[in-house]
Amino acid sequence: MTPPTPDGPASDIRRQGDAVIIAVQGDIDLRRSVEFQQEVLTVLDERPARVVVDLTAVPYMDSSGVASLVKVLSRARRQGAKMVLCGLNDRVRGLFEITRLDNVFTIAATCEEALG
Amino acid sequence: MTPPTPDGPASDIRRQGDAVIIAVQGDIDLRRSVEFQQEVLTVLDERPARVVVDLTAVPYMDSSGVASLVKVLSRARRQGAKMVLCGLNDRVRGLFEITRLDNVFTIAATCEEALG
Amino acid sequence: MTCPVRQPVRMAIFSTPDHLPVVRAAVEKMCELLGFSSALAGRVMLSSDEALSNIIKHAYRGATDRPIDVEIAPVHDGGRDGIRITLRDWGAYVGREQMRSRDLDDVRPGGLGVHIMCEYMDQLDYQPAEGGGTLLTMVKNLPEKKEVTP
Amino acid sequence: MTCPVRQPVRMAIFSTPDHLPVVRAAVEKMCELLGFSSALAGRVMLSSDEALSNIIKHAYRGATDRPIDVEIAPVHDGGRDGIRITLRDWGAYVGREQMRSRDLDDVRPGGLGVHIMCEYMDQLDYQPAEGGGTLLTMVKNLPEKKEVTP
Ligand SMILES: Nc1ncnc2c1ncn2[C@@H]1O[C@H](COP(=O)(O)OP(=O)(O)O)[C@@H](O)[C@H]1O
Ligand SMILES: Nc1ncnc2c1ncn2[C@@H]1O[C@H](COP(=O)(O)OP(=O)(O)O)[C@@H](O)[C@H]1O
Repeated sequence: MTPPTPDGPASDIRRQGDAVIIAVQGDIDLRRSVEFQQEVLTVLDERPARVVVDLTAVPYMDSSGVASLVKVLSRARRQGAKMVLCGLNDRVRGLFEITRLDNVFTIAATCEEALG
Repeated sequence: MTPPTPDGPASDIRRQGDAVIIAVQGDIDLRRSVEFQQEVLTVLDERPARVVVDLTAVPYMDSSGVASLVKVLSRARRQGAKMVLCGLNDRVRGLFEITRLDNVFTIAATCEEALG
Repeated sequence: MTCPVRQPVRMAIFSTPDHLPVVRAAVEKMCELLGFSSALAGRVMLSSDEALSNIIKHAYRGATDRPIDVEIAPVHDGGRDGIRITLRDWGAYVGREQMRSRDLDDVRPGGLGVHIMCEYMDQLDYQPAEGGGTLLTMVKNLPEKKEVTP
Repeated sequence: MTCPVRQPVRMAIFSTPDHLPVVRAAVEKMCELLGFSSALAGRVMLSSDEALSNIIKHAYRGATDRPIDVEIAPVHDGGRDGIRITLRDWGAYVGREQMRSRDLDDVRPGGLGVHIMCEYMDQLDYQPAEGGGTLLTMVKNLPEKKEVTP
Protein backbone atom coordinates (compact mmCIF):
# COMPACT_ATOMS: atom_id res chain seq x y z
CA MET A 1 0.00 0.00 0.00
CA THR A 2 1.36 3.41 -0.93
CA PRO A 3 1.83 5.79 1.94
CA PRO A 4 -0.43 8.83 1.94
CA THR A 5 1.05 11.75 0.01
CA PRO A 6 1.74 14.95 1.92
CA ASP A 7 -1.23 16.74 0.45
CA GLY A 8 -3.42 13.67 0.48
CA PRO A 9 -6.94 13.60 1.78
CA ALA A 10 -7.58 13.88 5.44
CA SER A 11 -11.27 13.22 5.78
CA ASP A 12 -12.13 12.54 9.33
CA ILE A 13 -14.91 10.02 9.92
CA ARG A 14 -16.77 9.64 13.19
CA ARG A 15 -20.04 8.14 14.30
CA GLN A 16 -22.68 9.70 16.51
CA GLY A 17 -25.94 7.86 17.18
CA ASP A 18 -27.38 6.80 13.83
CA ALA A 19 -25.27 9.31 11.91
CA VAL A 20 -21.87 9.12 10.29
CA ILE A 21 -20.11 12.46 10.09
CA ILE A 22 -17.49 12.85 7.41
CA ALA A 23 -15.37 15.97 7.83
CA VAL A 24 -13.50 16.74 4.63
CA GLN A 25 -10.33 18.77 4.50
CA GLY A 26 -8.92 20.81 1.65
CA ASP A 27 -10.06 21.99 -1.76
CA ILE A 28 -12.45 19.70 -3.62
CA ASP A 29 -11.55 20.22 -7.27
CA LEU A 30 -10.81 18.09 -10.34
CA ARG A 31 -7.74 16.85 -8.49
CA ARG A 32 -9.64 15.58 -5.54
CA SER A 33 -13.31 15.05 -6.39
CA VAL A 34 -13.22 11.41 -7.51
CA GLU A 35 -11.46 10.34 -4.38
CA PHE A 36 -13.78 12.47 -2.25
CA GLN A 37 -16.77 10.77 -3.86
CA GLN A 38 -15.25 7.37 -3.12
CA GLU A 39 -14.74 8.32 0.51
CA VAL A 40 -18.38 9.23 0.99
CA LEU A 41 -19.61 6.19 -0.96
CA THR A 42 -17.54 3.96 1.32
CA VAL A 43 -19.26 5.53 4.28
CA LEU A 44 -22.63 4.84 2.65
CA ASP A 45 -21.63 1.17 2.31
CA GLU A 46 -22.07 0.93 6.08
CA ARG A 47 -25.75 1.76 5.45
CA PRO A 48 -26.05 4.47 8.06
CA ALA A 49 -29.44 6.15 8.60
CA ARG A 50 -27.82 9.58 8.18
CA VAL A 51 -24.66 10.97 6.62
CA VAL A 52 -23.44 14.43 7.52
CA VAL A 53 -20.83 15.89 5.15
CA ASP A 54 -19.00 18.57 7.11
CA LEU A 55 -17.40 21.06 4.71
CA THR A 56 -16.07 23.44 7.37
CA ALA A 57 -12.46 22.77 6.32
CA VAL A 58 -13.16 22.98 2.58
CA PRO A 59 -12.06 26.45 1.40
CA TYR A 60 -12.88 25.75 -2.22
CA MET A 61 -15.12 23.50 -4.29
CA ASP A 62 -15.69 23.37 -8.04
CA SER A 63 -18.37 21.77 -10.21
CA SER A 64 -16.63 18.39 -10.12
CA GLY A 65 -17.04 18.42 -6.33
CA VAL A 66 -20.71 19.27 -6.76
CA ALA A 67 -21.04 16.47 -9.34
CA SER A 68 -19.55 14.03 -6.82
CA LEU A 69 -22.05 15.14 -4.22
CA VAL A 70 -24.93 14.70 -6.69
CA LYS A 71 -23.81 11.12 -7.31
CA VAL A 72 -23.50 10.46 -3.61
CA LEU A 73 -26.92 11.99 -2.94
CA SER A 74 -28.66 9.76 -5.46
CA ARG A 75 -27.01 6.69 -3.94
CA ALA A 76 -28.03 7.86 -0.45
CA ARG A 77 -31.63 8.33 -1.60
CA ARG A 78 -31.69 4.90 -3.22
CA GLN A 79 -30.71 3.25 0.01
CA GLY A 80 -32.99 5.44 2.13
CA ALA A 81 -30.22 7.33 3.95
CA LYS A 82 -30.60 10.99 4.87
CA MET A 83 -27.76 13.17 3.68
CA VAL A 84 -27.01 16.63 5.09
CA LEU A 85 -24.30 19.13 4.17
CA CYS A 86 -22.96 21.61 6.71
CA GLY A 87 -20.14 24.08 7.24
CA LEU A 88 -20.26 25.64 3.75
CA ASN A 89 -18.34 28.90 3.49
CA ASP A 90 -19.85 31.74 1.47
CA ARG A 91 -18.09 30.77 -1.74
CA VAL A 92 -19.10 27.11 -1.54
CA ARG A 93 -22.66 28.09 -0.67
CA GLY A 94 -22.63 30.39 -3.70
CA LEU A 95 -21.66 27.45 -5.88
CA PHE A 96 -24.74 25.51 -4.76
CA GLU A 97 -26.91 28.55 -5.41
CA ILE A 98 -25.58 29.26 -8.91
CA THR A 99 -26.07 25.61 -9.87
CA ARG A 100 -29.55 25.71 -8.27
CA LEU A 101 -28.73 22.72 -6.13
CA ASP A 102 -29.23 24.56 -2.85
CA ASN A 103 -32.79 23.25 -2.81
CA VAL A 104 -31.88 19.75 -3.95
CA PHE A 105 -29.46 19.18 -1.08
CA THR A 106 -30.29 19.54 2.56
CA ILE A 107 -27.91 22.23 3.70
CA ALA A 108 -27.87 22.85 7.44
CA ALA A 109 -27.19 26.31 8.80
CA THR A 110 -24.69 24.90 11.28
CA CYS A 111 -23.08 21.53 11.82
CA GLU A 112 -24.74 21.32 15.24
CA GLU A 113 -28.11 21.62 13.53
CA ALA A 114 -27.11 18.93 11.01
CA LEU A 115 -26.58 16.52 13.90
CA GLY A 116 -29.67 17.58 15.85
CA MET B 1 -5.61 64.41 -4.12
CA THR B 2 -5.84 60.97 -5.69
CA PRO B 3 -8.33 58.64 -4.08
CA PRO B 4 -6.88 55.61 -2.31
CA THR B 5 -6.40 52.64 -4.61
CA PRO B 6 -8.35 49.48 -3.78
CA ASP B 7 -5.33 47.70 -2.38
CA GLY B 8 -3.86 50.85 -0.87
CA PRO B 9 -2.53 51.06 2.64
CA ALA B 10 -4.88 50.94 5.52
CA SER B 11 -2.69 51.73 8.49
CA ASP B 12 -4.81 52.63 11.42
CA ILE B 13 -3.36 55.24 13.77
CA ARG B 14 -4.61 55.85 17.28
CA ARG B 15 -3.29 57.49 20.43
CA GLN B 16 -3.28 56.10 23.92
CA GLY B 17 -1.59 58.06 26.72
CA ASP B 18 1.91 59.00 25.59
CA ALA B 19 1.91 56.32 22.87
CA VAL B 20 0.91 56.33 19.22
CA ILE B 21 -0.16 52.94 17.94
CA ILE B 22 0.14 52.35 14.23
CA ALA B 23 -1.63 49.20 13.08
CA VAL B 24 -0.44 48.23 9.61
CA GLN B 25 -2.47 46.09 7.24
CA GLY B 26 -1.29 43.86 4.42
CA ASP B 27 2.01 42.54 3.12
CA ILE B 28 5.04 44.80 3.60
CA ASP B 29 7.21 44.07 0.57
CA LEU B 30 9.09 46.02 -2.10
CA ARG B 31 5.73 47.28 -3.28
CA ARG B 32 4.76 48.75 0.01
CA SER B 33 7.81 49.33 2.21
CA VAL B 34 8.70 52.91 1.21
CA GLU B 35 5.20 54.09 1.87
CA PHE B 36 5.05 52.12 5.11
CA GLN B 37 8.26 53.82 6.24
CA GLN B 38 6.78 57.21 5.39
CA GLU B 39 3.68 56.43 7.42
CA VAL B 40 5.67 55.65 10.53
CA LEU B 41 8.02 58.61 10.03
CA THR B 42 4.99 60.89 9.82
CA VAL B 43 3.83 59.53 13.14
CA LEU B 44 7.30 60.23 14.59
CA ASP B 45 6.98 63.84 13.41
CA GLU B 46 4.44 64.28 16.20
CA ARG B 47 7.31 63.54 18.61
CA PRO B 48 5.44 60.96 20.68
CA ALA B 49 7.21 59.40 23.69
CA ARG B 50 6.39 55.93 22.37
CA VAL B 51 5.48 54.37 19.04
CA VAL B 52 3.92 50.93 18.89
CA VAL B 53 3.98 49.28 15.45
CA ASP B 54 1.23 46.68 15.48
CA LEU B 55 1.93 44.01 12.85
CA THR B 56 -1.02 41.76 13.70
CA ALA B 57 -2.55 42.26 10.25
CA VAL B 58 0.73 41.86 8.35
CA PRO B 59 0.81 38.31 6.94
CA TYR B 60 4.12 38.84 5.15
CA MET B 61 7.21 41.03 5.40
CA ASP B 62 10.42 40.99 3.36
CA SER B 63 13.85 42.54 3.90
CA SER B 64 12.71 45.87 2.46
CA GLY B 65 10.13 46.05 5.23
CA VAL B 66 12.82 45.27 7.78
CA ALA B 67 15.04 47.94 6.20
CA SER B 68 12.23 50.47 6.57
CA LEU B 69 11.86 49.57 10.22
CA VAL B 70 15.62 49.95 10.77
CA LYS B 71 15.45 53.45 9.32
CA VAL B 72 12.47 54.31 11.46
CA LEU B 73 14.16 52.90 14.57
CA SER B 74 17.27 55.03 14.12
CA ARG B 75 15.10 58.12 13.70
CA ALA B 76 13.10 57.19 16.82
CA ARG B 77 16.30 56.76 18.79
CA ARG B 78 17.67 60.10 17.62
CA GLN B 79 14.61 61.89 18.89
CA GLY B 80 14.44 59.88 22.12
CA ALA B 81 11.21 58.00 21.31
CA LYS B 82 10.68 54.42 22.39
CA MET B 83 9.65 52.09 19.58
CA VAL B 84 8.02 48.71 20.13
CA LEU B 85 6.89 46.07 17.61
CA CYS B 86 4.05 43.70 18.39
CA GLY B 87 1.75 41.19 16.72
CA LEU B 88 4.43 39.46 14.62
CA ASN B 89 3.28 36.15 13.18
CA ASP B 90 5.75 33.23 13.15
CA ARG B 91 7.03 33.98 9.67
CA VAL B 92 7.64 37.67 10.37
CA ARG B 93 9.29 36.83 13.69
CA GLY B 94 11.51 34.37 11.81
CA LEU B 95 12.59 37.18 9.50
CA PHE B 96 13.79 39.25 12.46
CA GLU B 97 15.63 36.24 13.83
CA ILE B 98 17.38 35.31 10.58
CA THR B 99 18.53 38.90 10.14
CA ARG B 100 19.60 39.00 13.81
CA LEU B 101 17.50 42.06 14.43
CA ASP B 102 15.31 40.42 17.05
CA ASN B 103 17.63 41.82 19.69
CA VAL B 104 17.98 45.22 18.08
CA PHE B 105 14.24 45.88 18.08
CA THR B 106 12.02 45.75 21.11
CA ILE B 107 9.52 43.05 20.20
CA ALA B 108 6.66 42.64 22.64
CA ALA B 109 5.12 39.22 23.18
CA THR B 110 1.65 40.70 22.83
CA CYS B 111 0.25 44.06 21.79
CA GLU B 112 -1.24 44.48 25.28
CA GLU B 113 2.26 44.18 26.71
CA ALA B 114 3.57 46.71 24.19
CA LEU B 115 1.11 49.24 25.55
CA GLY B 116 1.61 48.36 29.22
CA MET C 1 0.45 54.95 -2.07
CA THR C 2 0.57 51.68 -3.96
CA CYS C 3 -0.59 51.87 -7.57
CA PRO C 4 -2.97 49.48 -9.27
CA VAL C 5 -1.38 46.64 -11.20
CA ARG C 6 -1.16 47.38 -14.93
CA GLN C 7 0.83 44.54 -16.48
CA PRO C 8 -0.27 40.97 -17.24
CA VAL C 9 1.17 37.86 -15.62
CA ARG C 10 1.58 34.84 -17.86
CA MET C 11 1.70 31.23 -16.76
CA ALA C 12 2.57 28.12 -18.72
CA ILE C 13 1.20 24.98 -17.12
CA PHE C 14 0.55 21.37 -18.04
CA SER C 15 -2.89 19.82 -18.44
CA THR C 16 -2.71 18.21 -15.03
CA PRO C 17 -5.21 18.81 -12.23
CA ASP C 18 -2.12 19.24 -10.02
CA HIS C 19 -1.52 22.68 -11.50
CA LEU C 20 -5.03 23.96 -10.91
CA PRO C 21 -4.46 25.08 -7.30
CA VAL C 22 -1.38 27.08 -8.39
CA VAL C 23 -3.31 28.96 -11.07
CA ARG C 24 -6.19 29.55 -8.65
CA ALA C 25 -3.79 31.08 -6.13
CA ALA C 26 -2.37 33.43 -8.77
CA VAL C 27 -5.80 34.44 -10.07
CA GLU C 28 -7.11 35.07 -6.59
CA LYS C 29 -4.11 37.24 -5.69
CA MET C 30 -4.40 39.28 -8.88
CA CYS C 31 -8.09 39.85 -8.16
CA GLU C 32 -7.22 41.01 -4.67
CA LEU C 33 -4.56 43.40 -6.01
CA LEU C 34 -7.09 44.82 -8.45
CA GLY C 35 -9.56 45.51 -5.68
CA PHE C 36 -12.07 42.71 -6.19
CA SER C 37 -14.04 41.72 -3.12
CA SER C 38 -13.38 38.25 -1.76
CA ALA C 39 -16.76 37.07 -3.07
CA LEU C 40 -16.10 38.35 -6.57
CA ALA C 41 -12.54 37.01 -6.55
CA GLY C 42 -13.99 33.62 -5.68
CA ARG C 43 -16.22 33.76 -8.76
CA VAL C 44 -13.37 34.66 -11.10
CA MET C 45 -11.22 31.94 -9.56
CA LEU C 46 -13.98 29.35 -9.95
CA SER C 47 -14.70 30.35 -13.55
CA SER C 48 -11.08 30.12 -14.65
CA ASP C 49 -10.77 26.81 -12.81
CA GLU C 50 -13.84 25.41 -14.58
CA ALA C 51 -12.43 26.51 -17.92
CA LEU C 52 -9.08 24.85 -17.18
CA SER C 53 -10.81 21.68 -16.00
CA ASN C 54 -12.74 21.57 -19.28
CA ILE C 55 -9.54 21.92 -21.28
CA ILE C 56 -8.03 19.00 -19.37
CA LYS C 57 -11.16 16.84 -19.59
CA HIS C 58 -12.46 17.69 -23.06
CA ALA C 59 -9.89 19.45 -25.24
CA TYR C 60 -7.09 17.14 -24.09
CA ARG C 61 -9.33 14.15 -23.13
CA GLY C 62 -7.57 13.68 -19.82
CA ALA C 63 -3.98 13.75 -21.07
CA THR C 64 -1.92 15.36 -18.30
CA ASP C 65 1.18 16.35 -20.26
CA ARG C 66 -0.20 18.88 -22.74
CA PRO C 67 0.53 22.61 -22.54
CA ILE C 68 -1.89 25.33 -21.46
CA ASP C 69 -0.98 29.01 -21.57
CA VAL C 70 -2.67 31.28 -19.07
CA GLU C 71 -2.68 35.06 -19.10
CA ILE C 72 -3.97 37.00 -16.11
CA ALA C 73 -4.33 40.62 -17.14
CA PRO C 74 -5.67 43.80 -15.60
CA VAL C 75 -8.01 45.55 -18.07
CA HIS C 76 -9.34 49.06 -18.19
CA ASP C 77 -12.32 49.04 -20.48
CA GLY C 78 -14.41 52.17 -20.86
CA GLY C 79 -13.37 53.56 -17.52
CA ARG C 80 -14.07 50.37 -15.63
CA ASP C 81 -11.28 48.24 -14.25
CA GLY C 82 -11.40 44.51 -14.42
CA ILE C 83 -9.54 41.29 -14.98
CA ARG C 84 -9.12 39.29 -18.16
CA ILE C 85 -8.17 35.63 -18.10
CA THR C 86 -7.00 34.14 -21.39
CA LEU C 87 -6.52 30.40 -21.78
CA ARG C 88 -4.84 28.87 -24.80
CA ASP C 89 -4.76 25.16 -25.49
CA TRP C 90 -3.59 23.07 -28.43
CA GLY C 91 -6.48 20.59 -28.34
CA ALA C 92 -9.37 20.13 -30.74
CA TYR C 93 -11.40 23.30 -31.24
CA VAL C 94 -15.05 23.00 -30.30
CA GLY C 95 -17.22 26.06 -30.85
CA ARG C 96 -19.17 27.69 -28.07
CA GLU C 97 -22.42 26.34 -29.63
CA GLN C 98 -21.33 22.80 -28.87
CA MET C 99 -20.95 23.61 -25.20
CA ARG C 100 -24.54 23.97 -24.19
CA SER C 101 -25.00 24.16 -20.49
CA ARG C 102 -27.71 21.69 -19.66
CA ASP C 103 -31.14 22.18 -18.13
CA LEU C 104 -30.45 22.72 -14.45
CA ASP C 105 -33.80 21.22 -13.44
CA ASP C 106 -32.51 17.89 -14.61
CA VAL C 107 -30.46 17.05 -11.53
CA ARG C 108 -27.52 14.90 -12.56
CA PRO C 109 -23.78 15.05 -12.14
CA GLY C 110 -21.76 17.14 -14.60
CA GLY C 111 -22.61 19.76 -17.18
CA LEU C 112 -22.36 22.69 -14.78
CA GLY C 113 -19.04 24.31 -15.71
CA VAL C 114 -20.17 26.29 -18.74
CA HIS C 115 -23.24 27.50 -16.86
CA ILE C 116 -21.07 28.74 -13.99
CA MET C 117 -18.69 30.61 -16.30
CA CYS C 118 -21.58 32.26 -18.17
CA GLU C 119 -23.26 33.36 -14.98
CA TYR C 120 -20.16 34.59 -13.20
CA MET C 121 -18.15 36.30 -15.95
CA ASP C 122 -19.08 39.40 -17.97
CA GLN C 123 -17.53 38.09 -21.18
CA LEU C 124 -16.80 34.57 -22.34
CA ASP C 125 -15.41 34.03 -25.82
CA TYR C 126 -14.09 30.87 -27.51
CA GLN C 127 -12.04 31.34 -30.68
CA PRO C 128 -9.99 28.93 -32.79
CA ALA C 129 -6.36 29.85 -32.05
CA GLU C 130 -3.79 30.56 -34.72
CA GLY C 131 -1.79 27.39 -35.19
CA GLY C 132 -4.51 25.16 -33.77
CA GLY C 133 -6.32 24.81 -30.50
CA THR C 134 -8.60 27.21 -28.70
CA LEU C 135 -8.24 30.69 -27.25
CA LEU C 136 -10.71 31.32 -24.46
CA THR C 137 -11.06 34.88 -23.19
CA MET C 138 -13.00 35.66 -20.03
CA VAL C 139 -13.48 39.14 -18.58
CA LYS C 140 -14.85 40.25 -15.25
CA ASN C 141 -15.29 43.94 -14.50
CA LEU C 142 -15.23 45.52 -11.09
CA PRO C 143 -18.58 46.92 -9.98
CA GLU C 144 -19.03 50.64 -10.84
CA LYS C 145 -16.82 52.71 -8.58
CA LYS C 146 -18.59 54.60 -5.87
CA GLU C 147 -17.62 58.18 -5.19
CA VAL C 148 -14.55 58.20 -2.97
CA THR C 149 -14.57 60.69 -0.14
CA PRO C 150 -10.94 61.15 0.86
CA MET D 1 -5.44 9.40 -3.29
CA THR D 2 -3.98 12.55 -4.80
CA CYS D 3 -0.49 12.17 -6.26
CA PRO D 4 2.42 14.52 -5.70
CA VAL D 5 2.92 17.22 -8.30
CA ARG D 6 5.58 16.30 -10.87
CA GLN D 7 5.52 19.00 -13.51
CA PRO D 8 6.88 22.54 -13.38
CA VAL D 9 4.80 25.70 -13.59
CA ARG D 10 6.29 28.61 -15.51
CA MET D 11 5.45 32.26 -15.07
CA ALA D 12 6.44 35.24 -17.16
CA ILE D 13 6.21 38.49 -15.25
CA PHE D 14 7.42 42.05 -15.53
CA SER D 15 10.01 43.66 -13.28
CA THR D 16 7.35 45.45 -11.28
CA PRO D 17 6.85 45.05 -7.53
CA ASP D 18 3.16 44.66 -8.40
CA HIS D 19 3.80 41.14 -9.64
CA LEU D 20 5.61 39.97 -6.52
CA PRO D 21 2.48 39.03 -4.56
CA VAL D 22 1.24 36.91 -7.49
CA VAL D 23 4.49 34.94 -7.68
CA ARG D 24 4.53 34.55 -3.90
CA ALA D 25 1.02 33.09 -3.99
CA ALA D 26 2.02 30.58 -6.67
CA VAL D 27 5.23 29.59 -4.86
CA GLU D 28 3.43 29.16 -1.57
CA LYS D 29 0.74 26.98 -3.15
CA MET D 30 3.29 24.78 -4.90
CA CYS D 31 5.16 24.33 -1.60
CA GLU D 32 1.93 23.33 0.07
CA LEU D 33 1.13 20.80 -2.69
CA LEU D 34 4.61 19.33 -2.29
CA GLY D 35 4.11 18.84 1.44
CA PHE D 36 6.19 21.68 2.83
CA SER D 37 5.18 22.87 6.29
CA SER D 38 3.81 26.39 6.49
CA ALA D 39 7.03 27.59 8.14
CA LEU D 40 9.23 26.11 5.42
CA ALA D 41 6.91 27.35 2.67
CA GLY D 42 7.28 30.83 4.15
CA ARG D 43 11.06 30.58 3.83
CA VAL D 44 10.94 29.48 0.20
CA MET D 45 8.45 32.22 -0.55
CA LEU D 46 10.60 34.87 1.14
CA SER D 47 13.76 33.69 -0.61
CA SER D 48 12.24 33.79 -4.07
CA ASP D 49 10.73 37.18 -3.29
CA GLU D 50 14.10 38.56 -2.19
CA ALA D 51 15.68 37.25 -5.37
CA LEU D 52 12.98 38.86 -7.51
CA SER D 53 13.30 42.14 -5.61
CA ASN D 54 17.04 42.11 -6.28
CA ILE D 55 16.45 41.58 -9.99
CA ILE D 56 14.09 44.56 -10.04
CA LYS D 57 16.37 46.79 -7.91
CA HIS D 58 19.81 45.78 -9.16
CA ALA D 59 19.73 43.83 -12.43
CA TYR D 60 17.09 46.16 -13.92
CA ARG D 61 17.89 49.23 -11.75
CA GLY D 62 14.28 49.83 -10.95
CA ALA D 63 12.87 49.61 -14.48
CA THR D 64 9.39 48.11 -14.15
CA ASP D 65 8.82 46.96 -17.73
CA ARG D 66 11.53 44.32 -18.16
CA PRO D 67 10.81 40.59 -18.39
CA ILE D 68 11.51 38.00 -15.71
CA ASP D 69 10.91 34.28 -16.29
CA VAL D 70 10.07 32.18 -13.27
CA GLU D 71 10.00 28.40 -13.08
CA ILE D 72 8.54 26.67 -10.06
CA ALA D 73 9.46 23.01 -10.26
CA PRO D 74 9.11 19.93 -8.08
CA VAL D 75 12.47 18.13 -7.80
CA HIS D 76 13.35 14.63 -6.70
CA ASP D 77 17.03 14.63 -5.93
CA GLY D 78 18.59 11.52 -4.44
CA GLY D 79 15.34 10.29 -2.99
CA ARG D 80 14.47 13.58 -1.39
CA ASP D 81 11.66 15.72 -2.70
CA GLY D 82 11.94 19.44 -2.93
CA ILE D 83 11.23 22.57 -4.88
CA ARG D 84 13.39 24.40 -7.37
CA ILE D 85 12.83 28.04 -8.23
CA THR D 86 14.58 29.31 -11.35
CA LEU D 87 14.65 33.01 -12.16
CA ARG D 88 15.89 34.35 -15.45
CA ASP D 89 16.44 38.03 -16.18
CA TRP D 90 17.95 39.94 -19.08
CA GLY D 91 19.83 42.47 -16.96
CA ALA D 92 23.55 42.88 -16.36
CA TYR D 93 25.17 39.73 -15.00
CA VAL D 94 26.86 40.18 -11.62
CA GLY D 95 28.64 37.18 -10.17
CA ARG D 96 27.74 35.73 -6.81
CA GLU D 97 31.08 37.06 -5.41
CA GLN D 98 29.87 40.61 -5.94
CA MET D 99 26.82 39.96 -3.80
CA ARG D 100 28.41 39.76 -0.40
CA SER D 101 25.88 39.77 2.36
CA ARG D 102 27.07 42.36 4.81
CA ASP D 103 28.16 42.05 8.43
CA LEU D 104 24.91 41.67 10.34
CA ASP D 105 26.37 43.31 13.43
CA ASP D 106 26.49 46.54 11.50
CA VAL D 107 22.84 47.48 11.91
CA ARG D 108 21.76 49.49 8.91
CA PRO D 109 18.99 49.27 6.36
CA GLY D 110 19.49 46.99 3.36
CA GLY D 111 21.94 44.28 2.48
CA LEU D 112 19.87 41.47 3.98
CA GLY D 113 18.39 39.73 0.96
CA VAL D 114 21.36 37.61 -0.05
CA HIS D 115 21.92 36.58 3.56
CA ILE D 116 18.30 35.44 3.85
CA MET D 117 18.45 33.39 0.63
CA CYS D 118 21.71 31.72 1.69
CA GLU D 119 20.38 30.82 5.09
CA TYR D 120 16.98 29.62 3.97
CA MET D 121 17.71 27.73 0.75
CA ASP D 122 19.76 24.54 0.30
CA GLN D 123 21.21 25.65 -3.04
CA LEU D 124 21.69 29.09 -4.53
CA ASP D 125 23.43 29.40 -7.87
CA TYR D 126 23.92 32.43 -10.12
CA GLN D 127 24.98 31.77 -13.72
CA PRO D 128 25.28 33.99 -16.77
CA ALA D 129 22.35 33.05 -18.99
CA GLU D 130 22.66 32.14 -22.63
CA GLY D 131 21.77 35.22 -24.62
CA GLY D 132 22.53 37.60 -21.75
CA GLY D 133 21.27 38.16 -18.25
CA THR D 134 21.33 35.90 -15.24
CA LEU D 135 19.93 32.49 -14.40
CA LEU D 136 19.40 32.06 -10.67
CA THR D 137 18.58 28.58 -9.41
CA MET D 138 17.44 28.01 -5.84
CA VAL D 139 16.57 24.64 -4.35
CA LYS D 140 14.93 23.73 -1.08
CA ASN D 141 14.56 20.09 -0.06
CA LEU D 142 11.91 18.69 2.19
CA PRO D 143 13.20 17.41 5.53
CA GLU D 144 14.05 13.66 5.48
CA LYS D 145 10.87 11.66 5.36
CA LYS D 146 9.87 9.91 8.52
CA GLU D 147 8.67 6.34 8.34
CA VAL D 148 5.02 6.30 7.43
CA THR D 149 2.80 3.96 9.38
CA PRO D 150 -0.27 3.40 7.25
N1 LIG E 1 -12.59 23.23 -23.69
C1 LIG E 1 -13.51 22.38 -24.24
N2 LIG E 1 -13.20 21.64 -25.33
C2 LIG E 1 -14.10 20.80 -25.86
N3 LIG E 1 -15.36 20.63 -25.38
C3 LIG E 1 -15.73 21.32 -24.30
C4 LIG E 1 -14.82 22.23 -23.66
N4 LIG E 1 -15.48 22.79 -22.62
C5 LIG E 1 -16.71 22.24 -22.61
N5 LIG E 1 -16.89 21.36 -23.61
C6 LIG E 1 -18.13 20.60 -23.92
O1 LIG E 1 -19.23 21.24 -23.28
C7 LIG E 1 -19.89 20.35 -22.37
C8 LIG E 1 -20.39 21.11 -21.13
O2 LIG E 1 -19.28 21.47 -20.29
P1 LIG E 1 -19.50 21.73 -18.74
O3 LIG E 1 -20.73 22.58 -18.57
O4 LIG E 1 -18.26 22.30 -18.18
O5 LIG E 1 -19.83 20.32 -18.10
P2 LIG E 1 -18.94 18.99 -17.97
O6 LIG E 1 -17.51 19.36 -18.21
O7 LIG E 1 -19.19 18.53 -16.58
O8 LIG E 1 -19.48 18.05 -18.99
C9 LIG E 1 -18.87 19.28 -22.07
O9 LIG E 1 -19.46 18.06 -21.72
C10 LIG E 1 -18.10 19.19 -23.39
O10 LIG E 1 -18.77 18.36 -24.31
N1 LIG F 1 20.26 40.22 -9.18
C1 LIG F 1 21.28 41.06 -8.87
N2 LIG F 1 21.92 41.71 -9.86
C2 LIG F 1 22.93 42.56 -9.58
N3 LIG F 1 23.40 42.77 -8.32
C3 LIG F 1 22.81 42.16 -7.29
C4 LIG F 1 21.73 41.27 -7.52
N4 LIG F 1 21.35 40.79 -6.32
C5 LIG F 1 22.15 41.35 -5.40
N5 LIG F 1 23.04 42.20 -5.96
C6 LIG F 1 24.10 42.96 -5.27
O1 LIG F 1 24.31 42.38 -3.98
C7 LIG F 1 24.07 43.33 -2.95
C8 LIG F 1 23.44 42.67 -1.73
O2 LIG F 1 22.08 42.32 -2.01
P1 LIG F 1 21.05 42.15 -0.81
O3 LIG F 1 21.69 41.35 0.27
O4 LIG F 1 19.80 41.59 -1.35
O5 LIG F 1 20.79 43.60 -0.23
P2 LIG F 1 20.16 44.91 -0.88
O6 LIG F 1 19.41 44.49 -2.10
O7 LIG F 1 19.27 45.45 0.19
O8 LIG F 1 21.31 45.81 -1.18
C9 LIG F 1 23.21 44.40 -3.58
O9 LIG F 1 23.36 45.66 -2.96
C10 LIG F 1 23.69 44.40 -5.02
O10 LIG F 1 24.85 45.20 -5.15
